[in-house]
Amino acid sequence: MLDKNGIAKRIAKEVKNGMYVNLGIGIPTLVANYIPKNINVVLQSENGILNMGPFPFEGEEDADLINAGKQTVTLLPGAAIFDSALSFGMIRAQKVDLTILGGMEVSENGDIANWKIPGKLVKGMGGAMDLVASAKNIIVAMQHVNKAGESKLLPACTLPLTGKKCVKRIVTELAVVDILPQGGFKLIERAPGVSVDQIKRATTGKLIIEGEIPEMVID
Amino acid sequence: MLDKNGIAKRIAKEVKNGMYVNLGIGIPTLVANYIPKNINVVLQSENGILNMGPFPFEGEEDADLINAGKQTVTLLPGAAIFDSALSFGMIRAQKVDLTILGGMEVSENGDIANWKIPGKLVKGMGGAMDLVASAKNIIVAMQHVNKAGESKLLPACTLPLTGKKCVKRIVTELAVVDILPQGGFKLIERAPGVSVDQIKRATTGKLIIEGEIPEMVID
Amino acid sequence: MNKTVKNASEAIHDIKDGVTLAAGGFGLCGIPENCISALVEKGVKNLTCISNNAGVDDFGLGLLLKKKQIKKMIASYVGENAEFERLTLSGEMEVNLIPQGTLATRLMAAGYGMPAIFTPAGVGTEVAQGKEVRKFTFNGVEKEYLLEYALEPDFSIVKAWKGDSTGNLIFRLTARNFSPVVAMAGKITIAEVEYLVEPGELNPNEIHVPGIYVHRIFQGTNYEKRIEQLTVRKKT
Amino acid sequence: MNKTVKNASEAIHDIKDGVTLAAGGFGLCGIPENCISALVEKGVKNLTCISNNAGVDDFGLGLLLKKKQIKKMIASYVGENAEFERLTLSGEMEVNLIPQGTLATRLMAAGYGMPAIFTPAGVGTEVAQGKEVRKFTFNGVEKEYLLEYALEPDFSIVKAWKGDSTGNLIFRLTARNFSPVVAMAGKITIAEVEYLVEPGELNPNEIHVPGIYVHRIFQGTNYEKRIEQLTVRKKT
Repeated sequence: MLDKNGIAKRIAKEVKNGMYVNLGIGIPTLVANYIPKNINVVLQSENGILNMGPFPFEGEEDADLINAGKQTVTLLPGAAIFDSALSFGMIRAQKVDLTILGGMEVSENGDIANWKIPGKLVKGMGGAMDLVASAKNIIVAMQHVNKAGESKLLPACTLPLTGKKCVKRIVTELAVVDILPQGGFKLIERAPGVSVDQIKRATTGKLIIEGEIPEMVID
Repeated sequence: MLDKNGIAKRIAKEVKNGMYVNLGIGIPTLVANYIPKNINVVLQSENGILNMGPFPFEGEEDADLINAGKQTVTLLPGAAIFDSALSFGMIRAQKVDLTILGGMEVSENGDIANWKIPGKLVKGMGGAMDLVASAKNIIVAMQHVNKAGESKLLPACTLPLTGKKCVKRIVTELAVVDILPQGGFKLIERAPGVSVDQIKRATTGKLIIEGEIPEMVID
Repeated sequence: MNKTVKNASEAIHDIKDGVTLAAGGFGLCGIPENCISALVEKGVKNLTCISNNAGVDDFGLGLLLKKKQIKKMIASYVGENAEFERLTLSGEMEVNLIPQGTLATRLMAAGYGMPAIFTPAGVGTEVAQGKEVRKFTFNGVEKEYLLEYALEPDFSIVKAWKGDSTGNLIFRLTARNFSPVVAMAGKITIAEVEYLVEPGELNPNEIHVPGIYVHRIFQGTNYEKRIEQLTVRKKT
Repeated sequence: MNKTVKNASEAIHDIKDGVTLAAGGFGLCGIPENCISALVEKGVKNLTCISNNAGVDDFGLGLLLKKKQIKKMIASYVGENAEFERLTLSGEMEVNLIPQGTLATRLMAAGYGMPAIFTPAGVGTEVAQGKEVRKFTFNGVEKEYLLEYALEPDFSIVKAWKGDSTGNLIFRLTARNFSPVVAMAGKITIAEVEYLVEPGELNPNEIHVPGIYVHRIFQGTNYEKRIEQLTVRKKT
């Protein structure tokens, strides 16, 4: 079973040379730490950065330079700053190759819910609806089950949707799962030490298992 | 009767302190020479300039700095450069207070035709359709009659339209004429030495004459 | 074209109860601190505020929330604010949450004279309720888009890094964020700047918002520029 | 992310017969001189060209016209070109004239992921023929708008003043014109620059086109930068 950093490490393997990538808040942010040094990847932050760098050194933070999670960050050489309209323009125009974000629920046809729990205070969707409606390639980083032990990979989402038929792949503490175009969670990899049965039990939606399911190779 | 510079001088009196003004090619360009020095006016050129200045001094021309008529120009202090999309954005958003352009025909309900003569080669409408469709205030600078002696102020345009119901005022070598909201050319001023009868004869569209028509005061 | 006014209170003198007011900024980054303070002091009420966020309890638009000056908030994310939570749950304030890109683009639409735009954000979600859906093929794929209308605030308030007296604005780093589109959307736009300079001092190539969009400008004072999430690395 | 290619001929190697090609520039100002020369040399045919203008007889896109490489021209004003006149009148070339602002905005729409936009330009004229007309209230006035679709060229070619190897572009003065929206619209965008610099040399605040929109970039050579209408004052 993977911890958060393990999930981030596995997702980092999805990031290929030459990609422009948008990382959501939470586990997705950790992915940046595990992108191989030998490939060139540009991070986009939807508040208006391309070539976003790591957190600043202590004392070098700049109130005018934050990421979409409002954290102080830095710029890498080749950085560009732009306004929010252009930022979402390039997202809608599908210039961003890969979006990695968290999820509360994903359905077997690729719907995602991650912004609102009825009865709880709504904080807002931020840029998530724009990202999921636009991205060519969306990977969701999340726990396979919620705190109550219920599967988050469902036949249909029960929470209000963020977007429809958009998720391509899910990476959890237990598995890598793809959403098939015709619907269904196709099991791609098991986390180290996790059995197919464990994954089956944790998945309420239709799980498709074909042949031997390899164990993830991370590191 | 006014010459081209006379028409430009009369139109310059329409330009008020604080206005953003777009000047078309031809007579409208001459208007810039007669704007009173004691008022502040900003000229917009739709290829992407605010605070456009006069032609450069000999030898100081810059191939990267032209106006919408492709003439070399200069910038005044406070100038801003922007792309064509933002330029027409500010035009459509009605941030430009006054547009002055030439015309081939104007109808008594404010339609204008100035881009195409059937049978002749079509050069294109450039920015004229955007300007006339968007501007709050449009003044047309043109000759009252064409070279064949026919009126250019008509009940309806005979040439393909550039825009509908958009012209507010026309200044010709003979007169200043307003387009009434309900339709009709209302005679506002006579050019020096021109009689109301002369203007009547040169106007095919419905000319409305109320009371004494003053002679223009220019200079 | 000198648009300089003395200070924030002069700049906002005609912002009255009940108007729609858009504010630049993302979180607390690049917010018009001086204008917000002046609005708190003036005590205008029943504002409809358009801003990506709603500040924090004791800073940014949170200051207007605390004094119950906001009737309705149009935003994309309002997480960092306990007072906001209280006002919403008690029904004292109306909230309209819209996707961040939709918010930015609807403001941009106003500045670009486009009455409406199409966006895929929110299709198939509750955001789409009551909205017109239309299919288009774009980038080789047919999908559904929502028709969304331009947001045309009565007033816009933004903070820029540098500005000249004709209203040209330049922003610094991610303090740019929503501010250019907010500035371009306002029927009346007020800019406060860290450095107010003379016309000719800004490079015409580097202007982010041309002065034609700005109606009043003033030299701001006492910028706090608070950091919401300080994240740093240790020097090794 | 190094997008540098050696020269124009390498940059345009996959521009094939029949593609749609957008070019930056206004008149002869800011045109991608090197790319145009390489396209003439390569001899690709049946191009659909999107550009505000069509050059002059012996420069700019006029060079492609002269060699009959353009099947269709989408432009707003093509006045300065006798060869263009001949090709149009003889039916050898198709021409689609559209309002300048519509052209700019349709290209922008592609770069902003907007499948269509609304504009008042051309309402009630022959430009509106066959197009959807819709009423909106904007800026307090109800009027009619045309629905116009995004222009999505297969390739875009632009010339910038400065660029870095990641594709960030900065334009100089009115050589900016259509070039940013052309650059943002292309499925493949090629930029030639007067000064190619290393990442980090351009100020991130001053980028006109972020590198994400640019696929190939090269150091241009031998810029002629011809002036179409030299207008000067005498020093007094």
